[in-house]
Amino acid sequence: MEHKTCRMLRVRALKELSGGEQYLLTLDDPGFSSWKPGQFVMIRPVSFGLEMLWARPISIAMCDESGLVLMVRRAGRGTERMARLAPGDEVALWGPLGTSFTTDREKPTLLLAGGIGVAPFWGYAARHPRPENLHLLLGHTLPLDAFPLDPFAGIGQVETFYQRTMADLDAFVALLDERVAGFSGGLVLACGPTPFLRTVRRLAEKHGARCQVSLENRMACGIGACLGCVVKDAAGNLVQSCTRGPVFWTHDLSEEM
Amino acid sequence: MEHKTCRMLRVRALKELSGGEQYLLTLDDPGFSSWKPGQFVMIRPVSFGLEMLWARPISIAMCDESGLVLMVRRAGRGTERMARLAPGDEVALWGPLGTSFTTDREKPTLLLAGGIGVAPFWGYAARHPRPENLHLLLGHTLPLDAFPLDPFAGIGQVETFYQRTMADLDAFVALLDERVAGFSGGLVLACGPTPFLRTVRRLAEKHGARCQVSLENRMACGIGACLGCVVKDAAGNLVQSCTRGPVFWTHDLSEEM
Amino acid sequence: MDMRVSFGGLSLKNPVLTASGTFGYGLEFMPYGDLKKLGGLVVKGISLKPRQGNPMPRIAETPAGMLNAIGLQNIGVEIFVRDKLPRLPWRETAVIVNLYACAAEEFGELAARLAGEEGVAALEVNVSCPNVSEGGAAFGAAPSQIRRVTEAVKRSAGDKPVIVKLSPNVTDIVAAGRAAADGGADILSAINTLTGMAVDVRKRAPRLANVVGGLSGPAIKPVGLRCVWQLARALPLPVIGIGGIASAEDALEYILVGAHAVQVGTATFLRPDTAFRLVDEIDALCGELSLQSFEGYRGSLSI
Amino acid sequence: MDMRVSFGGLSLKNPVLTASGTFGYGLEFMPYGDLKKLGGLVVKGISLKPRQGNPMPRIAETPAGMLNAIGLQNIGVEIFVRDKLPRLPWRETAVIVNLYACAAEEFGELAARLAGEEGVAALEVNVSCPNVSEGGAAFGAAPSQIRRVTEAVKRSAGDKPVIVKLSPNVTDIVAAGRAAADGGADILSAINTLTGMAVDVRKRAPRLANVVGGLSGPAIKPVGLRCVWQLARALPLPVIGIGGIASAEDALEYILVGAHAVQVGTATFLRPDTAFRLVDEIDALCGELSLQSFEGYRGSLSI
Ligand SMILES: Cc1cc2nc3c(=O)[nH]c(=O)nc-3n(C[C@H](O)[C@H](O)[C@H](O)COP(=O)(O)OP(=O)(O)OC[C@H]3O[C@@H](n4cnc5c(N)ncnc54)[C@H](O)[C@@H]3O)c2cc1C
Ligand SMILES: Cc1cc2nc3c(=O)[nH]c(=O)nc-3n(C[C@H](O)[C@H](O)[C@H](O)COP(=O)(O)OP(=O)(O)OC[C@H]3O[C@@H](n4cnc5c(N)ncnc54)[C@H](O)[C@@H]3O)c2cc1C
Ligand SMILES: Cc1cc2nc3c(=O)[nH]c(=O)nc-3n(C[C@H](O)[C@H](O)[C@H](O)COP(=O)(O)O)c2cc1C
Ligand SMILES: Cc1cc2nc3c(=O)[nH]c(=O)nc-3n(C[C@H](O)[C@H](O)[C@H](O)COP(=O)(O)O)c2cc1C
Ligand code: FES
Ligand code: FES
Repeated sequence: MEHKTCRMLRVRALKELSGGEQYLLTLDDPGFSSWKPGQFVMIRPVSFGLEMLWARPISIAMCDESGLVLMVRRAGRGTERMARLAPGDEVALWGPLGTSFTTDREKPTLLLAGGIGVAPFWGYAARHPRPENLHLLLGHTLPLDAFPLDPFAGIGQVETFYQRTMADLDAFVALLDERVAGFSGGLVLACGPTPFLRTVRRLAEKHGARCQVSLENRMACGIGACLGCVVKDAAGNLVQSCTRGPVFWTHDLSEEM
Repeated sequence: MEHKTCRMLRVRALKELSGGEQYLLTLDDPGFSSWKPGQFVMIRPVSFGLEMLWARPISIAMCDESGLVLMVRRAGRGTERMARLAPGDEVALWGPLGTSFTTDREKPTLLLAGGIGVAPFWGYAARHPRPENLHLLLGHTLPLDAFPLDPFAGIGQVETFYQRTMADLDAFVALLDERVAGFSGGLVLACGPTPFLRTVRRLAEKHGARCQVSLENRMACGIGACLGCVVKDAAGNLVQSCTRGPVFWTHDLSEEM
Repeated sequence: MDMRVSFGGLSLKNPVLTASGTFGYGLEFMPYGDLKKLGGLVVKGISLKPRQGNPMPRIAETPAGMLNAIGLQNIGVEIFVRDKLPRLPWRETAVIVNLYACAAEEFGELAARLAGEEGVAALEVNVSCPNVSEGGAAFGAAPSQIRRVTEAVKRSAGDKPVIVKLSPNVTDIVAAGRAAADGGADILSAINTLTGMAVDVRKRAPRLANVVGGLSGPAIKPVGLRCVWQLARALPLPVIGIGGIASAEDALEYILVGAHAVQVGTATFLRPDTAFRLVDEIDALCGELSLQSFEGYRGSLSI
Repeated sequence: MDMRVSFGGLSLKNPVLTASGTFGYGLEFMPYGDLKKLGGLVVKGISLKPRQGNPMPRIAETPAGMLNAIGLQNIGVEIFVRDKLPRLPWRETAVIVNLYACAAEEFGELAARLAGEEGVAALEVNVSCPNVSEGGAAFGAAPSQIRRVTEAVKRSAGDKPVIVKLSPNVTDIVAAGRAAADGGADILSAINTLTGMAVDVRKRAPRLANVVGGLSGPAIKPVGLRCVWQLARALPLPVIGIGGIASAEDALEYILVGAHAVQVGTATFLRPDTAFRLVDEIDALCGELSLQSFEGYRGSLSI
């Protein structure tokens, strides 16, 4: 049995990103024996006390000797409370959990990020053997400077789309359509809100692109035990998105997704 | 109707006292229109979240333009969480609440403190018109340097008794007996754990001393509304210790106390 | 937004009431807010004669909640009417008296005593107090008892609306509500506290002298919402939602599942001005949600 | 301290069990601790045939608690016996199977299927699941049903101890426990979840697709303690305490009010090694309290 353990880690730094809606949280290096981009951790600050019982699932943005880096959006009470962590504060953490994004050395690979969904692609870009084959398209509703894009400096192309109004959405979908079409012979990987993933999936199927999406379901345990995070697979079975996912090939998911 | 309001105050400083069992918490000056030693505040750090619902009753040790000072012992989850307050953190606070210790300018006055029960006597000593008439006897189980005694520098006498073992208790009671006897013509004021107050009361009655004690009951509201903090008075009625107390003349309390 | 609500013979300037036992006789809160700001206030449970209540300790804190076993200590109806009621701003804010008794006839007597008091806007019948050994729990549990008590109160209450307050400590709260409806209740309120207990492993003793007590606070909000939802969809009576309300969002949750108004209980201990602040916060949240009125929102949960 | 406990035909190396539905089939936790360390583990509720359970979303967080409406998704008894049971260290740690069915006969069939399985230490009968519309709630509520189900299981269970798990969503939990005793139960466990609900005021939608779900976690500990105390003093059967246990102190509280063992449920989500850690923490706390055995402590609450 793979030894994972639940660790107590200390916060090294918390850096607010421009606009204050997102932040980078750096923790002591957990010393994972290995991890892959797309995998996540369950993190539960001691300060949650008994008020908030569940840990929060957060993608591993980066992890090496200099620490575990998470890129977090203030989405609700938990990520809000987490934003008040200070150096030295303790969190319980278990992982790395779940599946990861496929790497195909030679294939042109399109990374589609909806907002904070960019997080797992940081590690993906850093570890890719041929980063010049990568094209990142980030759709964002927060101003661009809320996203640290320097981790993507070495990749083939970085493209961003600022969606300010509902009307911009059509333009964004058109752009997605065009890009997915361009990568139909390669790989399309997507992470972001569920409606965004549904759109990506539809486009990938339209253009016959091989496509993986990373799902965001509420999770209590993160390890397949509570059955709170299930999703319907192509065979109609309800499978845990924390262990069989979060990264799925779109063809492995039911149409309902 | 007296205007009291519930305020949000910021922490100015938190200073651990030697040994780490007690601390001084200084808050911004709440600007009370008046307050008297023996009165208390209800304090509820924002960090209690929804886990701990009640504010904690804490005596006003000192309050002036330089801030509101509380002297707190780590007694349980709430005072533990409170010990993690940092400058700038917010607390909800209402007060000053309850009754206060009597001042009799000309009378020799014995202040009997059991441990952290010394807190209200800080303000009492500072505001007494004739501090030379005051005699403080502090019984303590924590080492003496956990108690800041400089606020009592100007009073008649400061005496301390270190109770290390159960056997010391008898010696302490004997000392109390002697001191109370010596102040039978004056005033005896006591604050500390309930068994200590019971002993003081018994001795005061034995020697015919006028005596006030400050009770420590669990409180939810602090303002007489919940009826959670009641104590039986001499007439056999259950009265709120938050509004009719916390400071009572012993002869106003039932024998059961 | 126009915050006024009218239901079951009550007209309130807004849907925020305070819950019985957590707001004293109202007067205690005058330093902390303007009582006239509230939709209404429900005073501590009143009995025919003054009561001493349970021995100490009576309260204990629990995760996101608290236990109480006050045991209905109160000054009795006569002193209430003489000393407290005249000092409350009852012309501007509904003063609701919570009735406590141990038998249907006593409930009737209490109602008769208050029926003629101009300052009383409504009567709330506490058939559900789990704290008191003489039979409070039994009242809350048996639909037949609820019906009998409701009838007794209604018979003597004159034109005062009668609110029956239900206990969640039952297998079927709808059956309890139906019994109240059959007895003639104008309004239901729910929930009272859940029966609970806390102990001290070191002293090997219960934390309440009464051993068991009533659990309240945010911890029980999911149970309160469920009960109100069940009542509101099953019965034609208006329901006042109670249980764990500490924020504007909590209050709207109850309205969303069908409540006409809400009562703030334990949250008053978070800070004494909670109920006053809630009035403004609900107004602001309604603005944020672009609500025109509570009418359109109430019970609009999509299932 | 010697942590062993024996009761109702079960012998455990310590009183720490994991609660059904919160510990999967046990195997999921092998990276996080040594299963052999636990007194026992109760697996997810098993039915005769595999079940898909309820639609999503199925879980919601609440103050100091959570709601779930998983709806008994499980792999069915055959696959459990074939694929899961052999991989569990059942010689060292009691493996208890939680049974779920919609009729007494089905419960009997389940028991018959497991009676001959060497690896199964006991059967726990879930007569109290409030999540499932087909009749789970009704089972938990009516004493006559509880008795009938217990009899059916007991008749087919061979020499396996039968644990009946009780719901707190009843007016009288002692009556429910008595029905189980009359039906031949060896052990009672309590409590299952409280029926609750959560809604989203912005989406105007329930937070669970099933609308109502089961409330668990520290929020409900006072209710669990009260139920176990009532059962332990009224009935001669041993009781396993469940509800909000997250610390050694919580566990001892249940033992103090009369429980022979405890189950850790929702606290496993605080961190996956909670139950493993609890074994050591209880040992340490017993040392601090100078306990010689659980015997002398159990039910020693002074009233
Ligand atoms: C595999 C995975 C990886 C993720 N990676 C990141 C990341 O790198 N950075 C980041 O900012 N966010 C990430 N998320 C989303 C993040 O988990 C949620 O935003 C967060 O849990 C919200 O918690 P909250 O307490 O602030 O919100 P609340 O709404 O108060 O949370 C209530 C409950 O709902 C759950 N929840 C609420 N929103 C979401 C959501 N969008 N997805 C999953 N659970 C949710 C919470 O975990 C919590 O259990 C990821 C989610 C998953 C499943
Ligand atoms: C009028 C008054 C003045 C006080 N002044 C001081 C002071 O100046 N400095 C100081 O350190 N302490 C003081 N105390 C005691 C202090 O209130 C308690 O130590 C504190 O509430 C413990 O809270 P906790 O959460 O740490 O303990 P827990 O045991 O976790 O608290 C649980 C509940 O019990 C209550 N409680 C527990 N112990 C006590 C106690 N001894 N007295 C009252 N309530 C208690 C808590 O308020 C809380 O509601 C005073 C108490 C009263 C009534
Ligand atoms: C200290 C206290 C005293 C209470 N006294 C009464 C009472 O006298 N009559 C009554 O009907 N309910 C009484 N209740 C119940 C509350 O009115 C309310 O129904 C319950 O606390 C749930 O609401 P909450 O979670 O907002 O507190 C009391 C509750 C508390 C906490
Ligand atoms: C996600 C989840 C799933 C559950 N599934 C079951 C189940 O299948 N069978 C059962 O008897 N109880 C089930 N329960 C109830 C628990 O076993 C336990 O009785 C309850 O959660 C109270 O304990 P706790 O507060 O420690 O969680 C489930 C609880 C949760 C939280
Ligand atoms: S989060 Fe528990 S099974 Fe996936
Ligand atoms: S603390 Fe509420 S009445 Fe005294």
